Amino acid sequence: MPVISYIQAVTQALREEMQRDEKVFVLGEDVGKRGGVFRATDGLYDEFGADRVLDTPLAESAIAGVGIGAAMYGMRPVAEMQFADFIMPAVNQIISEAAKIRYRSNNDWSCPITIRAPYGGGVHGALYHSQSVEAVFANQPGLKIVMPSTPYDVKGLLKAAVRDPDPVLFFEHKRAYRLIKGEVPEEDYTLPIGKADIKREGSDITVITYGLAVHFALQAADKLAEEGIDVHILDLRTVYPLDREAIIEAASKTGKVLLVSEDNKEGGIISEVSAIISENCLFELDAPVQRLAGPDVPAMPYSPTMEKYFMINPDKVEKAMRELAEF
Amino acid sequence: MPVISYIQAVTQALREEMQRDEKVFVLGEDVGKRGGVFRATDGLYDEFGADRVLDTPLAESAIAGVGIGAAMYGMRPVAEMQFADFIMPAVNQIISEAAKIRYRSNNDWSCPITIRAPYGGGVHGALYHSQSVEAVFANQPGLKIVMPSTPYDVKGLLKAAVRDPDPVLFFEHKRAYRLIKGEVPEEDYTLPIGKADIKREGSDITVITYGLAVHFALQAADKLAEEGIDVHILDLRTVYPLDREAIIEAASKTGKVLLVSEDNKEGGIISEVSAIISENCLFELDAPVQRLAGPDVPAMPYSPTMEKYFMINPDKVEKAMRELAEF
Amino acid sequence: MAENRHEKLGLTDDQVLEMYRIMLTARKVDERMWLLNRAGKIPFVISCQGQEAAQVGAAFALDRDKDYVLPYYRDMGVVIAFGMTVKELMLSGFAKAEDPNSGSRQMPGHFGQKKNRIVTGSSPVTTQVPHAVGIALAGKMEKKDFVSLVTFGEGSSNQGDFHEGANFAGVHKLPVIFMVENNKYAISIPVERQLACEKVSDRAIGYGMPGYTVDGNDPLEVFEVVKQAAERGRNGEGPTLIEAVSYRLTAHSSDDDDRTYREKEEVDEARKKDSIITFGNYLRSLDILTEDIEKQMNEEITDLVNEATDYAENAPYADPESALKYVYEE
Amino acid sequence: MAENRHEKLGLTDDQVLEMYRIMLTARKVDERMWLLNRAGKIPFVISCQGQEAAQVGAAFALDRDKDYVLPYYRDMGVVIAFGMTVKELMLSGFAKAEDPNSGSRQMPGHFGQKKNRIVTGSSPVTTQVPHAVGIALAGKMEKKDFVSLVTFGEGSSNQGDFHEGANFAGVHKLPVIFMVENNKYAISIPVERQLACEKVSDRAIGYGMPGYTVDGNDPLEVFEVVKQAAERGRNGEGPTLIEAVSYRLTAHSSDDDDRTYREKEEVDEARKKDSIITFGNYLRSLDILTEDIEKQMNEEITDLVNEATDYAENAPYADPESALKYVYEE
Ligand SMILES: Cc1ncc(C[n+]2csc(CCOP(=O)(O)OP(=O)(O)O)c2C)c(N)n1
Ligand SMILES: Cc1ncc(C[n+]2csc(CCOP(=O)(O)OP(=O)(O)O)c2C)c(N)n1
Ligand SMILES: [Mg+2]
Ligand SMILES: [Mg+2]
Repeated sequence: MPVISYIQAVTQALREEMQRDEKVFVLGEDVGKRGGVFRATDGLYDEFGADRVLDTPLAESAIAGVGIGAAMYGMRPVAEMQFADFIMPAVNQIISEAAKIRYRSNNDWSCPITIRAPYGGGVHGALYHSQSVEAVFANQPGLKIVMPSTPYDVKGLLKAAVRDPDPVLFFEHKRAYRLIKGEVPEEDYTLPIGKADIKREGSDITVITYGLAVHFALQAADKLAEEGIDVHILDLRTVYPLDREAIIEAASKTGKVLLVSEDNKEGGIISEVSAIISENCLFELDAPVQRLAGPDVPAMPYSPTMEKYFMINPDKVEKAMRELAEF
Repeated sequence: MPVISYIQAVTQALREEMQRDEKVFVLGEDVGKRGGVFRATDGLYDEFGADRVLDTPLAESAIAGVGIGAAMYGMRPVAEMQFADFIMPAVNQIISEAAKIRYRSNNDWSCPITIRAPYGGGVHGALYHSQSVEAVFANQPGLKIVMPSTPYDVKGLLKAAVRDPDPVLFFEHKRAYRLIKGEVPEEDYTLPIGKADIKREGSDITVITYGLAVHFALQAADKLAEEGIDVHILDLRTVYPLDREAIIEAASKTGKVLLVSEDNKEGGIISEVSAIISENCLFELDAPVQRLAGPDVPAMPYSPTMEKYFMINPDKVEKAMRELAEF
Repeated sequence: MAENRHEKLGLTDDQVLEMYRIMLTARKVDERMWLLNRAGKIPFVISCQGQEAAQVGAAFALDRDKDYVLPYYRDMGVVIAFGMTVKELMLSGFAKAEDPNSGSRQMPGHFGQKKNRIVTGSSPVTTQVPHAVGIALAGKMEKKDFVSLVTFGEGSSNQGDFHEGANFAGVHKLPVIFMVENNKYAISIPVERQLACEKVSDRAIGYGMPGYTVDGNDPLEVFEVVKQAAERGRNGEGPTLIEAVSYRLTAHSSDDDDRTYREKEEVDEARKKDSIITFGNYLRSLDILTEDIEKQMNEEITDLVNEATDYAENAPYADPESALKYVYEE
Repeated sequence: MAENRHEKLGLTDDQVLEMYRIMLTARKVDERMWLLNRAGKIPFVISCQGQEAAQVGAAFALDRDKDYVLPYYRDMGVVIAFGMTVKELMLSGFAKAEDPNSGSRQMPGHFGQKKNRIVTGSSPVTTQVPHAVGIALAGKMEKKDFVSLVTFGEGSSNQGDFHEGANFAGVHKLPVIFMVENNKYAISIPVERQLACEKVSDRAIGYGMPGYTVDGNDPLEVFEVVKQAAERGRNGEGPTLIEAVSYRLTAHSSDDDDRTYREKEEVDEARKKDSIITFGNYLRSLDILTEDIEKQMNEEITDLVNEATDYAENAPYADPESALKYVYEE
């Protein structure tokens, strides 16, 4: 199988879906000639033309709202928010509209839009080019939120998002774009939205996480393996709605659970994961459910010292794992 | 002490703060001559004039954004969102701006704005006049979110919000406006933002909740008391950032915890409460931490049958309490 | 006898009579809703009264078998013209399961009916504006020749979504008709404290599109300008902004009391220009609306409203658990 | 010899020389930042190059001891004129603790300095527009006579916050100057695919305010129109929309490669109108910028930039744990 980068998986998925279905089109800021500021839509403008790789005015609420209108008509728009931080002007369109269109019309209308955005830190992006924004949306029934960790998952899940009959927010970790590479089959495939994935089987402690942190956890697990600590790693992949069964199973398996997220701690995705475990696995637990996350400050600063302080990394994950294993 | 309604407590707090400090002013849609669509600003226009009770154009992002500008200058704006559901166009101003102004300027600038909005259901408000929106904001360091349950708390906390040096979202339950009455002292007082409040001392089970549901819990507790079940009720009052100590103490006290919220279940405030308990009180727990909340559908429908099905009420709370007590 | 203006616009006598019938139907349904509300039978009403001429004039200027409408909550005239029945409107008013707009999930006035290309709407104002642009964009991509009409109040034209949607349509030359129904109030706020421009149509130039302000009490004036806009759209000449000026004859909604912020005299004055009267007089003076026709029309509409009321009142509510359905595709 | 235009505007020779000095300082700081970036010493640069004339012309038209500015990321000319030092700018570029804008929490270009009434800004574009309106509102409430100047790019004028803020200022007649720095591109998108209007100032009428489009390469033209706008504001006549047209001479930022979307010829053509050249020539032709003065000025600025670079490079980073400070008042 060819090895490609995380961002190449994005581009491949888009290209193949556009080839497969004429109703699929891309819209956003600088996605056309420029191929996107991260080059996620590189080459698509040349292949599909300005109409299907649509440069929009600088207005996120319109990017979402126009996409929603097209989706209601029956198209399969893939809207790009240039940075996840800049999705905020589109929150009304996403929460009040996309999420509620099927429900409010009693299934008469639907809104099969995909909204992609690069999120996450560790790239000197400072407060407004580093944020994790999933928690803002992870309480809005009608939405699905996908946050893949590997090129394989990116491609399979982005294709699934484009084909999904309902709105999907698809958050891509921008530091993973070129850092993370992996095998991806040449044949067409999709992966199920809503299903978590075991990234490592283990029996001593369970780590549940998503996004770039999956790789930190895998690295840390390799180190701990040398010491005989066997780590089970569940990659949530879809962070809303959560895969309750998989969470319960993974937590019950070892009875010691560490939840890891790059986002701020209070009110994040892993709070809900903890609540699910607490509701369902109390008597399987051998230790308190631990959370490792960013501190509760607005976002990570620009200066390298403070950015590093904020960001989780393999060392921090390893430390938290070891503490839990020793509990 | 005089007995006043929940909404009268809002109006009194605003009036007294405007009398106390010339820098306090109110802005929003229909807040002036009309006195607000719920009449929360009733009489203020006559007393303070059009400049300090400012009718704005119909544009929530501007209401928040103009208020933020005035707050940065040094005023104490109290912005009204006509319904909490309509705060969504202002999310960018609230999350990207208000929440981050002190932090991003390294304490050079600050943003002492209060944003009030009526939330909650049970008033035939349908999908867009019934929502609980706190979870959208309850992961944004820099913000404080207050959701009081009684006229006494409303008045003391709204005054505290107006005087707070940082941005406060103040959500008022619209069904409580005229339904809930209570004693309120005539003297000036404030209550501490960030502190939960024990609304009932008890020893068998602990209920942690906020807003209108506090009253449902109190009613249910009275019934259960007849059967000898003694319920401890903690009213969060501030739902972000949470009062961790009070939560840990209340949970540890009985070892059996029921969390109640009117909002959808997945990703709500009570998920974080559960995570805090799980992290800190595992070995004090005698039963899984239970959550009673709205179903995970976009919001409550208009039809009375479906609205009732969605809304929590004293019966549902009582049932959940009894089950927990019998666990 | 008045000058015959509709012939020049290509409208037959039957067509203008049909316009009047729909205007009157909307009015009568609306009036009935208020009665039912005051009698405690339906929880909420939001009115079309005063705006029927603009709504029906605009709808008739479109191809009602092809074009898309994105109405706002007052647009009963638009949706009736596009095929929604009185019974369906009443089912929505009574919040009954059969309501085709939302299965009684939304308040009345939140229209949506796919088979008639009435696009589902919500309560937060102006969100439908970019949707209309997206539908027009889809049509252009698919080389269809329909246009989309989106309506909203003058107050709502201050929302960012209006600006962003209008500019998007302007840049991409999309066949969208933006129609502002300027009824002079946004709840309690008169237009001069809502907008700093003289006419809402002054905003058109900022989006590179033509803008027109017309008499919203005159369905023929509205018809004419919307017809031209639809032609421009179909010819690939892009969007148009139209402001139809009339007056909100009722309180904002059944929850409002407009006596707290406006004078009765002002309302009385506006009532004189009520299109139901003025357009009725136009048709009468041309002997198109004869006494017989009028009597029969009134009876027919009243019967329709009565039947619809009875039906809807007796129709079942949705099952409580059906609240769980259709969050996602099932 | 050119006609003396600045005298008529009430500007002395010293003042125009000072304008030029600030323009040149901004340019030289900016150029240094690029060198440092290419040398791997600072992670990010976003440029003022091509817009210095508009920035400094506007700042000089204000009362720099009283008025408020809400600059956007390219406005180095504005903030230097308002009192930010070259050293402070370099500290920000190097992300060092002493950066007065943000204590190195934000990228360079995210200006803010309370003592100089430079209001803190963020990355999401156009959010500062309603803030400027709020500051003007506060001034009006407190019966102060300052004005606020807010700047943003032409692309950013498509955000809803521009529309909502402008209308709010129009309705309440607030002393705000909205200045669009139209540099013809928003990253890769040329203005004609960004805006459907011919001039951004065409949008003014929609908010009931005057709108002007001026040559953004000419600091005197910008000075004149901003001066008038400030007077209007102080006289209670409300806001003004000004569009200053120039060209973005660099790539969007150090992360961009503009060769992928625009022709070198176009950039070269624009360079001929570069205000550093054209305004320099104006001053030279009037013998205001003599050879001696120019030499001395160049040396002074170069020294300043060198010192600032050295200082900033050697200054300490913020303590890691200081990331926890100032979420709320402490
Ligand atoms: C985003 C948003 N904010 C506030 C409201 C509450 N609201 C409903 S209608 C209305 C006034 C609308 O005025 P206008 O646009 O002129 O329409 P009209 O009702 O006059 O037809 C307001 C403020 C809302 N529905 N949505
Ligand atoms: C809300 C938001 N969306 C997207 C971006 C990413 N972005 C940064 S600058 C820019 C282009 C701005 O163009 P313009 O307003 O013309 O200003 P210029 O950079 O040309 O001076 C974009 C899209 C952003 N900062 N904020
Ligand atoms: Mg109106
Ligand atoms: Mg630009």
